Amino acid sequence: MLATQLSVDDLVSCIPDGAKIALPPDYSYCALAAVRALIRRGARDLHIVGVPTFGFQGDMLIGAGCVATVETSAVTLSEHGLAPRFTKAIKEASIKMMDATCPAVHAALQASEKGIPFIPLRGLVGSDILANRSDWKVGNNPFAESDDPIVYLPALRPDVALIHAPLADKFGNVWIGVRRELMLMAHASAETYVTAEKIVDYNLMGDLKTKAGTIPGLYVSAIAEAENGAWPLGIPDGYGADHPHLAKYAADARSDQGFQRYMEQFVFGSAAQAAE
Amino acid sequence: MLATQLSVDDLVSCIPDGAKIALPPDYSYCALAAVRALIRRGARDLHIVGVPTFGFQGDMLIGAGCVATVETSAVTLSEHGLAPRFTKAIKEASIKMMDATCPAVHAALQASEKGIPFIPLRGLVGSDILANRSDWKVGNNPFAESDDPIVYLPALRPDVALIHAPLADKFGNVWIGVRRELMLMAHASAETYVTAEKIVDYNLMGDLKTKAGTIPGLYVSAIAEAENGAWPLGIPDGYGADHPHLAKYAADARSDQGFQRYMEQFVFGSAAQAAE
Amino acid sequence: MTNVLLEEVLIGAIANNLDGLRHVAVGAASPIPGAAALLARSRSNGTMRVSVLGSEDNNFFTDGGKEIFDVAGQGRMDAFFLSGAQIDGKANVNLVAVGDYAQPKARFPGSFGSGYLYFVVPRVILFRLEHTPRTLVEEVDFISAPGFSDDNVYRPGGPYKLITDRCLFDVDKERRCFRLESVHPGHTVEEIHIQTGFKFDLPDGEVPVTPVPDAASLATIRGEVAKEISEIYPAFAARVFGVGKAA
Amino acid sequence: MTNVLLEEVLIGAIANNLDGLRHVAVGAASPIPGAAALLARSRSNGTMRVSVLGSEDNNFFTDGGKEIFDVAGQGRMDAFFLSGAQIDGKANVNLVAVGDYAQPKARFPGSFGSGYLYFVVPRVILFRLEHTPRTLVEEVDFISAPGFSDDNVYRPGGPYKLITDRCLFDVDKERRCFRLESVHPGHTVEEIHIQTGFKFDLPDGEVPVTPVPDAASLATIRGEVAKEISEIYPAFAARVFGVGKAA
Repeated sequence: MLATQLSVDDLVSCIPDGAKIALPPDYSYCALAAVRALIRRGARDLHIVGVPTFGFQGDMLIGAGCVATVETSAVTLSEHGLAPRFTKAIKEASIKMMDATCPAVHAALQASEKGIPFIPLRGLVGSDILANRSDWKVGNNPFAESDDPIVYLPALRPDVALIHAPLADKFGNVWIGVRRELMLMAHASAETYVTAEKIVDYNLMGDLKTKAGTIPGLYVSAIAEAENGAWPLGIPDGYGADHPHLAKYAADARSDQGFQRYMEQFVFGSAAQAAE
Repeated sequence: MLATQLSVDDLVSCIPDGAKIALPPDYSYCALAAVRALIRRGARDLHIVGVPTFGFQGDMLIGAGCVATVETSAVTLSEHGLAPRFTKAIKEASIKMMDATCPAVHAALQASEKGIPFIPLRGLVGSDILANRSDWKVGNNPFAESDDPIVYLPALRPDVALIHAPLADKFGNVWIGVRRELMLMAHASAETYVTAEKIVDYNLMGDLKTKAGTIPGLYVSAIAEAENGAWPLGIPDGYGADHPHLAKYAADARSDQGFQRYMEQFVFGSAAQAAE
Repeated sequence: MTNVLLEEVLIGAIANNLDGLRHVAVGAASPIPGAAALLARSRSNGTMRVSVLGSEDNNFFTDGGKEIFDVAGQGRMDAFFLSGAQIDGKANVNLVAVGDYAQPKARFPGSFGSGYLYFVVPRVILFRLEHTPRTLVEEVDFISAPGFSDDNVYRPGGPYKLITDRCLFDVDKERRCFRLESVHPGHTVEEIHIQTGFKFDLPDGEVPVTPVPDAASLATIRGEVAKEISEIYPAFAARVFGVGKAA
Repeated sequence: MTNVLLEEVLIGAIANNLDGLRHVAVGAASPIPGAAALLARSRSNGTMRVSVLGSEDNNFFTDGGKEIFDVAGQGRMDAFFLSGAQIDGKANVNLVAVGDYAQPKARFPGSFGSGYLYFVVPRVILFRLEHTPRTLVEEVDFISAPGFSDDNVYRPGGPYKLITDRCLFDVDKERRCFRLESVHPGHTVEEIHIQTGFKFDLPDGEVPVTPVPDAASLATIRGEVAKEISEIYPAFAARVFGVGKAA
C-alpha cells in the first residue's frame, strides 16, 4: 500500500490545534523542519509530550505560543543549558506543567501500544511528581501478600507522533534503527507524521537487516521528504548538530526580543522558508 | 566484555532440573541441538513455556520425560499435525498443563522485562483459560468510571531462555533480526543461553543496521557455536526446515516404541552425537 | 453451481464481509480465509492491508510476536478468523479439549490468540469446514473464548459471521445466537437442521442461496489471488486452482 | 594533596564505592562519575559493564529509551548517580523547582529518571559539586525522589553515598540521615558544618581525610580513563587532564 506523501507544510496542516503531540529528545530523530512549519501555520493549544524529555523543538513551540500543556520528564538544551522559553513560561505559569519521570512516560506509552487502560510502575511513591499528577493513581499490587502500594499510570495515547527519520520508503515504512522509542511513539499514537531525509522507491521491509529497525507503514499516516530536516539538531550516524546555531538560539531566546528576532530570521523569514 | 563460550553440552549443563525454560515456536529460532543435549543429560522436572507456543522441541522434551509442567498458548507441529507426545501426556494427565492465550504470554513476559509485578490484559473474562489459571486474577480497571473487570497477569520470569540465532559475536551480542520475541525472552528471563550458527570476532553492535536487531550481551549468560543448530527446523533467511524428517518424527512419535527408536537414532545414538 | 467450486463460493462469501475494511488478519494454515482477504484487498483499490499471523513470511511486523496482538488491542485490526474443534450456539469457541479438561478424550493444540482476539477485533469470522453435530455443538466442553460477554466487560470485538461448508450464519448480538443467512448452492435448510448441534434462528421468508462470486471476482480469484495464495499455501493452490509454485 | 587534583580525588573516592559491581550506569553530562566508573571497570578484570544514559553513543541498548529503565527495574543495574538542585538531610532530591512549584523562583530541567531509579538501583551515589547551604538544604522545595520510604514501599534501591567538592557522606539507613565519612584534602569539618544546610552525624573519633588515589589508580586515571573520557567529554578531559580529542 502506497503511503500518503505530502510537502512538509501540508504534513503539519494535518495536525490540528489542541493536539497531543509526542516529541523525541534532541539526541534522537527530531523533525525540526516540521516544527518550524507548525509554528508558521500558527498552531495553538498543543499538548506536547517529551518521550521521555524534549529540548530545542519544544522550547521553540512554547516560545511561539503554540503550546498550552507540557508533559515531560525534563526540558533541556543539554550542553546549551536551560530551555529559556520553557523556563519563562513556567515562571509565569502561562502553560500547564505535567512533570513526569522518564520510565513513566515510556510505560504509559506502552500501555497505549498494548491497548491496555493502565500499567503499574515501581518508584514514585512519596515523590512530589506523583503528588502533582492527579491523573495517576496509587493502587495495591494484587499479587502481594501484604500491603504493597504501586503507581497505576493511565495509558498515554498521543493524537500525533511527530518524528524525523534518516530513511523512509514509498510504502510509508520508516527506518529508525535502534531509536525504538520512535517506534513506541508510532505504535502508541493515533497518527504518526514523519519527515525523512530521503524517501526511497524500494521496500525497507525487503531485507531482514533493515526490517529489524523499521516502523511499518501501517502506523504512518503521512510522510514528507525533508533533507536536513533535523537541522539545527543532528541525526545519529548522519550529520552532527549545528552547535554554534544552537548556542545562538540559547542566547537569543533568553529575551523576548531575541526570540522574536530568531523566529523572524529562521522560521518566518522568506529566506528561512526558501531554505526548507 | 567477552562472553562465556561453551560447547553445546556444557551450555545445557548450566540449566538445572526444575528450571522454568522459555522456548520459541518452530517458525522462530529454536535451539534444537541444545534441546537434544538437554535430553541426553537427562534433565528432569522442567517447566517449559511456549512464547507464545511451541512445537517439535517441546514435544521431544515431554516424550523424553524431562518435563513436569507445560505453560503455553498452543503446542503444534504445524503442517505435521498434533504433537503426539504432548497429546499423550495430557490424556494421561502426566504433566501439569497451564493453558494460556498468546498475548497473555507476551504481556506477562513484558511485565518481567519491566520489573513490574503484574500487567493488565483485555480479553479472557468468561473463558475457561482464565477459569483454569489460578495464578491469574481478575481486578477492576482503576480508571474506569464504573465496573470494568480486567485480567491481572503476574510477571512471568523464566529461569532460562533457550534460543538459537543465526549470528552471535564474541561479546555475547546475538543477532535475531525481527524475531524480537527472542529479545523479550532474554530481557524477561534470569539467564539466557544461546546457540548460534556462527560466532564472529567483530562487534555486532558496531553497525547501526545489525545493532537494531541484536540482543546485547548484557542479557546473555553463555553462548555455544552450533552450525545447523536448529535442525530439523529451519531458520528464517537461512536454511529451510527438513520436512521429511519432521514428518518422520510426527509418525514415529505416535507410539512409545517409535518415539524411543527416534530418540535412539537421533538423540542418544553415537552417530547422532557425532553429528552435533 | 455449474463449474464454480465450493472453495470459490466460500472465498466470495467471506470477501463480501471484508469489503471496506482497512486491515484484515488471517491465521496460519487458513488458505480459504487468506484467499478471501486477498480478494477483498484486490477489490479495495489499495486501501486494505492483509497480514498473516504465525508465519515467518507475509507479515509486516517488526516488534516481535506481541505486535499483532498489540495492533488488535489498539483497534488497528478490523477482521480476523477463528475456527474451533467445537463451536456452540452461543458462539463459544473451543480449541483446547473434548471431554474433561483435566484428562480429556481429545486434546487440540490450544487456544492460540483466540482468548484475546475474539474480544477486541470487531469482525471475527468463525470458519469451520466440517459442519456436523460433532463440531457445531449445543455447548462446548471448554471455552477458549466466549461468544458473548456481560455488558460490563470491555468488548469492542466479537463474532460477526459463521461460515461452514454448508451455509453462512449471521450473528444476532441481541438474542445472542446465530441466524441462518444463506445456504450454499447444493445444500438445503433441512440438511442444516440435521447437521447442526445447536438451535439457530431462521430469516423471514425463504432462506437465500449463498451467491456465487460474480464474473469479475471469479476471474480475480482464479488469477491474481490463486497466484498469490500459491506462495503461502502451494498444496492448496495446486489442488483447487491447479496453480503450481513458481519454479 | 601535592599535585593530585580534586577531580582525581573524587574519581578515586567514587570508584572505591563501585568495585565488585557488574553494571554501573552514568547519566549524561556526568564526567567525574563517568571517569570513576571507567576507573572501576579498568580495575574489574573485565567483569564490570558501564553504560551512559541519555547519550546516543556509549550505550549497548537496542530496545529504545525504555530499556535502561527496564534493566534497572529487573535488578540488572547495581549503581547509578544522581545530582540535584537541592539535596536535603533526608536524602531527598530536587531536580524541578525552587520556591512554589506552581510559579517557581527557579525552574530546572526536570526529574528525568530519578523518580524511579532512586527506588530500584541498590547503590545510588549522590553527587553535587557545589557544597553550600543553598544546595544542601534542610528540606527540599520539591521531592523529585525521596531519600527514604516507608517499610511497605518496594524499595531495593536508595542512597548509598553523597559526595561533594568538600567531603564524602555515608548514609545511615536506620536513622535516615547522612554521616560524614571523610573530608577531602584541604577542607575541614568546621567548614562542612558551615556550608551544609542540614544536620548530619559524625563518625566516632577523628574524621578521616578522603584518601587520594594510589599510584596505580592515578596512572590509570591519567592514562586510559582520561583517553576514554575525552571521547565523551572532550572539554572536561582537555581542562582536567590536558587530553585532546583524537583528530
